[in-house]
Amino acid sequence: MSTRDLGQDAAGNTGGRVLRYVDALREAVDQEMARDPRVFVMGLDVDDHKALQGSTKGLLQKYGPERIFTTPLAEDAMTGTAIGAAMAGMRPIHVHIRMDFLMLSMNQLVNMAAKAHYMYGGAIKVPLVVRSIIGKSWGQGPQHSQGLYAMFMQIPGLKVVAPSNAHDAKGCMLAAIRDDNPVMFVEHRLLYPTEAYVPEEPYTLPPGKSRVVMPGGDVTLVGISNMLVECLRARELLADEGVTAEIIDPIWLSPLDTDTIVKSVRKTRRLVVVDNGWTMCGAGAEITSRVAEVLGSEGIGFQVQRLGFAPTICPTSPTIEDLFYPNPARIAQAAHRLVRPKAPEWKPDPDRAVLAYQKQFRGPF
Amino acid sequence: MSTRDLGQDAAGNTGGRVLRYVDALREAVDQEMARDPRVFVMGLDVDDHKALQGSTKGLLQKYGPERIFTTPLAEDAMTGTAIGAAMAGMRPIHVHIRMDFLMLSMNQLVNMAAKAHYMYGGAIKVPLVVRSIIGKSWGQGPQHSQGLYAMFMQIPGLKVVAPSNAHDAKGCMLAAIRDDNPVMFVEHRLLYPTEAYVPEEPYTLPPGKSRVVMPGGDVTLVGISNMLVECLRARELLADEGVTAEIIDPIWLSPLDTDTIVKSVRKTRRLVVVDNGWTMCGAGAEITSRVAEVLGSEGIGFQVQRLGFAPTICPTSPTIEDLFYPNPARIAQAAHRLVRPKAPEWKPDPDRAVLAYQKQFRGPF
Amino acid sequence: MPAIDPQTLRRVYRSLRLIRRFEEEVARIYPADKIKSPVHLSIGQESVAVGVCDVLAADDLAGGTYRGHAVYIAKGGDLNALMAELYGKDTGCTRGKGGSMHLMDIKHNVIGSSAVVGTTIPIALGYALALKREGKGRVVASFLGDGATEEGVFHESLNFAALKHLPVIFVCENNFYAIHTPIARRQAIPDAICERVKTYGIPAYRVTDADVFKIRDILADALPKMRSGEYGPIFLECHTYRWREHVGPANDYDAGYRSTDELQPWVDNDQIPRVAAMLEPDERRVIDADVEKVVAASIEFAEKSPFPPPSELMTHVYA
Amino acid sequence: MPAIDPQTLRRVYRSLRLIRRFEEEVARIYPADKIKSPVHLSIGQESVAVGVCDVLAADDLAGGTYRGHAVYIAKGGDLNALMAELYGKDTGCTRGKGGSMHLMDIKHNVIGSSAVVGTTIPIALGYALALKREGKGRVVASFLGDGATEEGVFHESLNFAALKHLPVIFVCENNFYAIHTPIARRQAIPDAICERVKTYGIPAYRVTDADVFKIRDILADALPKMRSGEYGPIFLECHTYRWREHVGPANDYDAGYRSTDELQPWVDNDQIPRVAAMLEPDERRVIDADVEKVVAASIEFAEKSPFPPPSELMTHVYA
Ligand SMILES: Cc1ncc(C[n+]2csc(CCOP(=O)(O)OP(=O)(O)O)c2C)c(N)n1
Ligand SMILES: Cc1ncc(C[n+]2csc(CCOP(=O)(O)OP(=O)(O)O)c2C)c(N)n1
Ligand SMILES: [Mg+2]
Ligand SMILES: [Mg+2]
Repeated sequence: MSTRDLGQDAAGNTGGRVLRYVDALREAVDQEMARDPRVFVMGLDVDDHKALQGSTKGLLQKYGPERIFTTPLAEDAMTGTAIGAAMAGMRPIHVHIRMDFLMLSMNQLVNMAAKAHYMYGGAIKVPLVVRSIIGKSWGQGPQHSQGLYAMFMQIPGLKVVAPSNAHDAKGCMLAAIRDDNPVMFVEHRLLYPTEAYVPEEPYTLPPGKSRVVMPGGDVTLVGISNMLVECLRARELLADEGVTAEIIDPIWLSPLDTDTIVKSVRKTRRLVVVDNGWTMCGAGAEITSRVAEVLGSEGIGFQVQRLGFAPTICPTSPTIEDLFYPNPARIAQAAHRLVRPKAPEWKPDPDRAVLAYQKQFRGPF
Repeated sequence: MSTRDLGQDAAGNTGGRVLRYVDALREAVDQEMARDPRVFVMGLDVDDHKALQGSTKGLLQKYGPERIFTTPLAEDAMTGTAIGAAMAGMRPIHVHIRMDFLMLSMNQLVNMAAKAHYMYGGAIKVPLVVRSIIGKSWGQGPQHSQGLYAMFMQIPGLKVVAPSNAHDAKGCMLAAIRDDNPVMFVEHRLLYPTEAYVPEEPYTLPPGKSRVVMPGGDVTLVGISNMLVECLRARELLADEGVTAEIIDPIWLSPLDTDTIVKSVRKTRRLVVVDNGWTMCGAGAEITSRVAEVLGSEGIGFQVQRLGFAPTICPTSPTIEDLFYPNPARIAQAAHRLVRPKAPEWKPDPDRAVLAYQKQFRGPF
Repeated sequence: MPAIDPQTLRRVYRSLRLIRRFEEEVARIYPADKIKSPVHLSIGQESVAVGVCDVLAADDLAGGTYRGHAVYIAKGGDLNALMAELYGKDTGCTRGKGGSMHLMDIKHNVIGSSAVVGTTIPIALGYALALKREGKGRVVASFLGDGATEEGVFHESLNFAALKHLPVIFVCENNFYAIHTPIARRQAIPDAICERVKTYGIPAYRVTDADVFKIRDILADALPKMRSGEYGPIFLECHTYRWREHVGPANDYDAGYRSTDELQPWVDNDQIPRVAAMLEPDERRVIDADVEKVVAASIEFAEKSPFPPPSELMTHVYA
Repeated sequence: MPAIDPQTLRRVYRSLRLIRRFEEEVARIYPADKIKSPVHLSIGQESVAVGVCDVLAADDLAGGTYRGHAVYIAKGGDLNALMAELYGKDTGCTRGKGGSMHLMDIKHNVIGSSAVVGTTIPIALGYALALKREGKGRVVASFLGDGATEEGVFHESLNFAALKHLPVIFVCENNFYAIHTPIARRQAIPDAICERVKTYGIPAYRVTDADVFKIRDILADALPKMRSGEYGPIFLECHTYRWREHVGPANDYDAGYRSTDELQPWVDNDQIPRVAAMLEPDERRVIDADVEKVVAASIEFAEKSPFPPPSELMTHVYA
């Protein structure tokens, strides 16, 4: 199966064109800016010729500098400005080229955006979208590679979404812009060139339901953002061994639907969660805990393994950077270990693994 | 049992005086400043007559304004300054009167302090202690009440500690100051007046081992920071019902010892983790997941319930603020539900519960 | 000083008096533990909020800090809802959720205050961005303390406001202290705030004697230029003095960090008796009586109001 | 301009030339994908790092930004370790862990650079705090871009450095751009940086023509006053120009955000031929040959060095 088919699965739509993730994002923002004059885009370098890796291309020409503008280097104040504009009834989209830079916006996001609607007694709302891109590959290094979405999942009042493919990117972006709450929209650099079928007309993919992307009976693989793609590849490797993996994409991380995951693990009794960040107090920890709370109360035991960034700092040197990330081979191995604990240590055929890994930059998978 | 006895239990020391948490903190810093001239204290209002709720009392008179000084309102730069001083070989203790304000320090803590030793190839170290106090009770409200330590547990390179009593406060503070890594030292406002036996001479309580504070066979209660105290009270309420709870204090949250917890749950098959913050992606999620990973691989099922702040914003009005926090009655109820799932809904005698709750401000428990 | 028209005189006096008496009552009630959140009183600092807000139109916006009662009242916020909020009641201006440090009254264009120093400064820019887009000439006044000018966000905000020519009035209530630390121990050059602000191309004005009419006149002069778009942001630094302790109802001149000698000139210069003396005794009596009435009413309202029901804990987490 | 002693002339020329040639080689090698991290080249901007670092003593400290090759080299950082770092080798100055954006050579007092704009500014204050405590008159130079002056942390840092009289030299490499956005679109008053810094009581100097000797002389004059404690921090703004694209080895004058007309005056004013012309042809040939030799050696060293072993992934997470 390929996320190209998601055009059918999810939106029940057989039309749509093959679109890249980055173009689907851009199209969603474009369509919403056309529909709603309150929507505007701000953020460092959103209006230069590179257009934030293409994700804001053409919007300046179409909507002018009042509705899409770059800012000074001032993440703290710019985040507060976006929040204030949202309180005043506008619908800002604040963009950051790397998620790491959000650490400068934490005070405004955690202490104001997340709390304003509540602490002001419901008098105002904060319909804000904060886009940020997780960097990966090729020397991004310690400060341009972090996936810190779990910090935002911790905070009531914020919503968090991390679409894994072009189809969802469009639907989630439209849902995020139309949401009356602050939404942390988590993107991944390596997903930008990946393709899927994307309906032309606007559609929303709101929180509520994780998606079973591929069926399977032996083990449940949950992948976040582009780790979902890695899980799809791992599934192919496992298939060679006669192991069938059910692949689940949470899509929205807060609010988080774990019923779909619990249902799957109730069947497979085996869970591998692959985070796109560090595992400690990560999304995988939350998912694992919810499954444990439900299945434990039902007296059902299960095996679980969390994967994610190695518990270290992301190095630039390729030989060790490669070891920092989960990849299809490692995911497949972890799943295999759960399914066949007594079997001799299995390693997928390196060529197959490499091939699967190479795919990443091509797509559609 | 009472944490007064910890003087014996932990340090195997029967001497010591009854000391308040706040005085134990102050004594630890005092002793280390006397021992090591590289140690200094900086932070808003550490040197005024209130001495940060007494925790820095007398240090100015003893060590002078070069070694303990207030700062401008500039959390971001002051955190960077403390980190730079640590890189240069000093041993700063940077103090924040509320943990909420750390959101302004995230960039320096996450992108510099946690990564410097690694990304500079081990050339320098960051022996920094960041003290912050979790506020609670009486209208502290949305921005003065947060327990955000899980954000720091997420980040490799940082250590996190949250002592629950005066004895540990001193030992952990001495260990934190002598540690060559950045340590997030999490305190709780309501613990300040609580007392325990505290040896006079310096001693360290480094990471490595969670402590079984009280033995029990029916359920394992893990409490973080002052929630450990609430668990001790819940245990009394449960005892009335003939339910024995084993109480475990992780003390250090990163690195985190879960072996002790796993061992206990292997026995009780029931776990209640009480966070001093929101449960989503919290310390409780990490603890639950590790237990699930180990016991799952052993084919052992267990029941688990996480407790923590309600998934909302902390209100100021007392009627609803009270519902925001776990308390002995709610903890006891949750544990009781796991132990006697078929028993009719049990509520501890309100007077007993209130009594237990009142105790909080007195101590020793 | 040009003669002040009687209406303005009465309005300004009433506002000053109302804030003073309201907070004196808060201080009186406080020990009874009926008030359920920390209070940062503006007693002694009233003239800044009054001088600014008296010039603003009803549809202009204003937001203060956690020391925000004065701005809330001066801008016309609902007094009953304010007292009820301090009592933690369901009828409070934020339904008992925010308390004294998070006041808001959108109906009267009081935008929210915050307990984290400096956080509301960029929030005001966001409102100003919307007002500019709206194009009706409305402005937003953002109050901040001298300590807040040390936070980086203040400087980032000045630059952006000036760059985008936003209709923001930055009002610095310089009371020379951040909690117990005097400005000279926090700022390399303590009296350079206006000078620094001017380097962003922002007109900056300083009033050193808390004269409510001077403050009023400066704004009355600048406001039309802001509405017409000739001016972008402006900055107003007002020297003033906090008479009570940083947080709570009491005095703290025994604490040792400041002296009553420092206080005295500010008491001598208290704007309330000064403006009172400009009124006819009868006018004054009428206003005083009315002030007592509304303050007493707000207390009764708060006392009689119910606490929020348990269901409120989980409402308004998400819109 | 006073005659420059021949030694200084040779030293300055060699440093300028070494940086230029090293980075030209980096640009040449880059397309081969042997260099394993993003590179932000200083080609055209060398005179700032050289003018400042040439005056510093070996035991003074200096730290740059992610555009940090020039400062690293000018301060005397190990060239082999630098090239090896760009190659991601185990022999790199941070063992292949930090790459081009996180250079450090503690042995030569090059303190670390960072990929997050502005983060190293307060770090320098911390080092300065330690140096002041040490009392030997050592100083730290902290380089930053024009864009970094927009970050709040810059202002917080200026205030604290001035307040504590810290021995910091803030060096602003003003190349008029942050990535592709000109300063006029980011700063309300683009040429007010020095003026703003002065409001903190910090002596501020501006050099608009990148003259390496002017930069040198300003610092040579101020440094003794800093060592004696007469001066606290100082600020130096140097206009300069980035010849290549923001990140990567190429030119980008076809991108449309700037023109070669804008570049030309800076090429005409290039300090390298200028200083070269002050040397005897033989002197120059000797230096040029030596520069080629050490640059070539650094490449060979990098090529021959091993990549970090897998075990390095988990070493140095904690000290
Ligand atoms: C970011 C932040 N840091 C520290 C504090 C603690 N604090 C509360 S009020 C205050 C002093 C603020 O002084 P100023 O801005 O002058 O306002 P004032 O209280 O004098 O009206 C401080 C440091 C805080 N609330 N927020
Ligand atoms: C805090 C932060 N925001 C944004 C970025 C993305 N970014 C990288 S370099 C750069 C421009 C910085 O300009 P300047 O300070 O003038 O340095 P220059 O590149 O011109 O040397 C930006 C915005 C970043 N790295 N860090
Ligand atoms: Mg003040
Ligand atoms: Mg620049």
